[in-house]
Amino acid sequence: MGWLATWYHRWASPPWFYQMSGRWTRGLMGLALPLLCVGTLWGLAFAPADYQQGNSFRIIYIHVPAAMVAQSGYILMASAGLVGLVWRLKVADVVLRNCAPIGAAMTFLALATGSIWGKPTWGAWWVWDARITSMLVLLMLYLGVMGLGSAFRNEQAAGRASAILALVGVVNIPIIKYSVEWWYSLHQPATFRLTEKPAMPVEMWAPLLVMVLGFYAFFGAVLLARSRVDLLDRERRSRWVRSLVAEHAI
Amino acid sequence: MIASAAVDGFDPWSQNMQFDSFSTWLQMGGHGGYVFAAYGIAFAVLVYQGLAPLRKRRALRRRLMASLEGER
Amino acid sequence: MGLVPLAGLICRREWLLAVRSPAQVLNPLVFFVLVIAMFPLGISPAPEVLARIAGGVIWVAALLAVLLSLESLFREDRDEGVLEQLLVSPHPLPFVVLVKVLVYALLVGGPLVLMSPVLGLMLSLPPATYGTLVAALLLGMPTLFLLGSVGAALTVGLRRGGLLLVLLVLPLYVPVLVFATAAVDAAQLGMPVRGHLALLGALLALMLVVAPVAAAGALRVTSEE
Amino acid sequence: MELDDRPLLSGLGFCLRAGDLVQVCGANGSGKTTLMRALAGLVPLADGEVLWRGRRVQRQWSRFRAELLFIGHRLGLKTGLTAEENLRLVAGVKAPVVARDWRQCLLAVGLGAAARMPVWQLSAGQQRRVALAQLAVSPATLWLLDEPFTALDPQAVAWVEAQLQRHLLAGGVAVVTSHQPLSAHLGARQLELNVQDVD
Repeated sequence: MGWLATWYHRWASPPWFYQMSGRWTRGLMGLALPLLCVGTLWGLAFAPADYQQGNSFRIIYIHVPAAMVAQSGYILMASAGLVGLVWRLKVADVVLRNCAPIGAAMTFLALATGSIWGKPTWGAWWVWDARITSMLVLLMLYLGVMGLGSAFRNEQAAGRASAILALVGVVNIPIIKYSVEWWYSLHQPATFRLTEKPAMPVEMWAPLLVMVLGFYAFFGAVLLARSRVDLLDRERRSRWVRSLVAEHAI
Repeated sequence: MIASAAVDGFDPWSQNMQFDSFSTWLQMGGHGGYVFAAYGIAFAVLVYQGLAPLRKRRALRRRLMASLEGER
Repeated sequence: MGLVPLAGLICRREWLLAVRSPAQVLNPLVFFVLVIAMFPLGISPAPEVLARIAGGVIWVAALLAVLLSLESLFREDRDEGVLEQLLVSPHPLPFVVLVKVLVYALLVGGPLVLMSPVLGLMLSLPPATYGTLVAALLLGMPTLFLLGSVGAALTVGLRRGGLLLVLLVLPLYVPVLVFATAAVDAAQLGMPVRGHLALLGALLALMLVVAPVAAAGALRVTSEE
Repeated sequence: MELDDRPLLSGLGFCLRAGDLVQVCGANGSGKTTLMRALAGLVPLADGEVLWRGRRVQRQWSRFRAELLFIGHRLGLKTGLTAEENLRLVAGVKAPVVARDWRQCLLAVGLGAAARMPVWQLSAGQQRRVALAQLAVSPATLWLLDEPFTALDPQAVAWVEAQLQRHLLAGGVAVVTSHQPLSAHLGARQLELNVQDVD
């Protein structure tokens, strides 16, 4: 188990993180782009339409992956915050701060595609469906973390404050989701719900799986790419960054 | 659940094309507008997020080079 | 010094300050009444319309009044250096924060809760539901202050932290708002409300533990500036 | 010690034994206040250690803080309360002292009548005297006083130095930042901070 511990500790050191994340970014992006292309084509052209909703069902191939990435993005952000708070790691702070913008973008994407999907299905652009409402609250939580992070002049304080907010947020996310689901079932007779679909045949969820993997790979690649640059910025006075700049290796 | 379903003869490469012509694909039975709007927004968001690191890197490189010149 | 005398000391201090400058306590109450008075003007004075939205209106107004008062929870202490003394004192900071927030909740929240039946009357809420309304407020209000104290602690050092505080805390208020308004609506329909109040109590119990620890951590972080 | 990823203080180390007094002086912006806040545990150190009685402070926060008295630029007084209430309810957190003693402290520091007025009505000098009045009864072993003499008249300065001497003779230690030199009989060691070359 020794190599796992050293591998983990290496990620905590900024120069090593910069180097490793470079390789991982290229790898993940190399994985993400083909997955997304194949998934999109498959979902748009080859997957069967839904017998009830018709072709508008194809929006699921973006809505569900975006929503999944948005939620797990917040959980990743909170765990990076926890690591940052407990071990005071600059790398964890940087990952946390760069997680929020992508997560917010994915949540916005889930909201936009959800409301577009609602129009042909229910005839209204905005529907207070349980899932879309909790997405809206999740977007607010993301904006809160981003707003708080940028409000501090001192980067370290910004990192730790955002970490605390992310942790409090992640504790509340299940409660918020439960209360919104409960609220939705209270006020809305159990009509067809956007999320609860009958078990999908293989032809339908296979492209969905491809798209979900594509979205996660894309999220990982962009997160690491952003964090690398932010880390360079945060460590611009250190020797290893100066030498990189001197060799024009950035 | 996924593993078992995949076994019973599902062959991803033998999926047939759902639409017989390009125009019917665009129409998508009247839902084309919504579907392509959604995919369009998704494309825009993904491209914007994908390029963000490159933009940040270029700005940082300019700043670091400038401070390097400043020191010399 | 033991924890109970310390708590007594903090209560005495907050009580004296509140008595000396009651504006800090009464502003939220005035705001609460004013916001509620807007709804009949904005929507319609018809009793059946008002009764339908009364629970939600009272709770949204109470929620906003609490948010308004949170700004000054730690602001004054920080500016005067008292917060620094708390950070340097040997006593557990989460306990000190908990006592301070609960006293603040009593001083600011208390009048709101006492006022709510009168406002229920104004919004033609059936008198049978006043009991549930007050019970929901008694259970929900401290949760609002506890959750809000984390937001207040995070934004205490910032120059224009007020608006950011609302953005941080409002999403966390969703469960309290949902369960509390549901309790009042259920009471109006004569349905049992014990389930809703139990959920509010569970939220309060959770926040009594989580919020002070998070707020104490936040105070230590923001004082590093 | 870093401030916003910029090294502020580096290569600094000193040791205090019972009865020692260190005066920290340096130009503005040399990090005097940040050093004091770091010693009090308010600001984290990038690397390096603060030891109290030979053990790291992170290991013994409550014991360390029980023996610490920290008075910074902001005095830690609730301006809405009177001087006596402040000592009893705010400073009293650290030194549970009978009310009668607080009045004695205020008299000793020359605030007899002003004791019953709310602090916001007092002048800056008087407010600092109220904050420093707790020196007379503070049980703390380590005193961290950041610019204690600002806005004080010579008589009050003499009183504070007397308290310092009493504290040192009793085996306490103190770190004081000030621009004006302390009187010689206190035997203060000088610690010069120079401004880091900010790139």
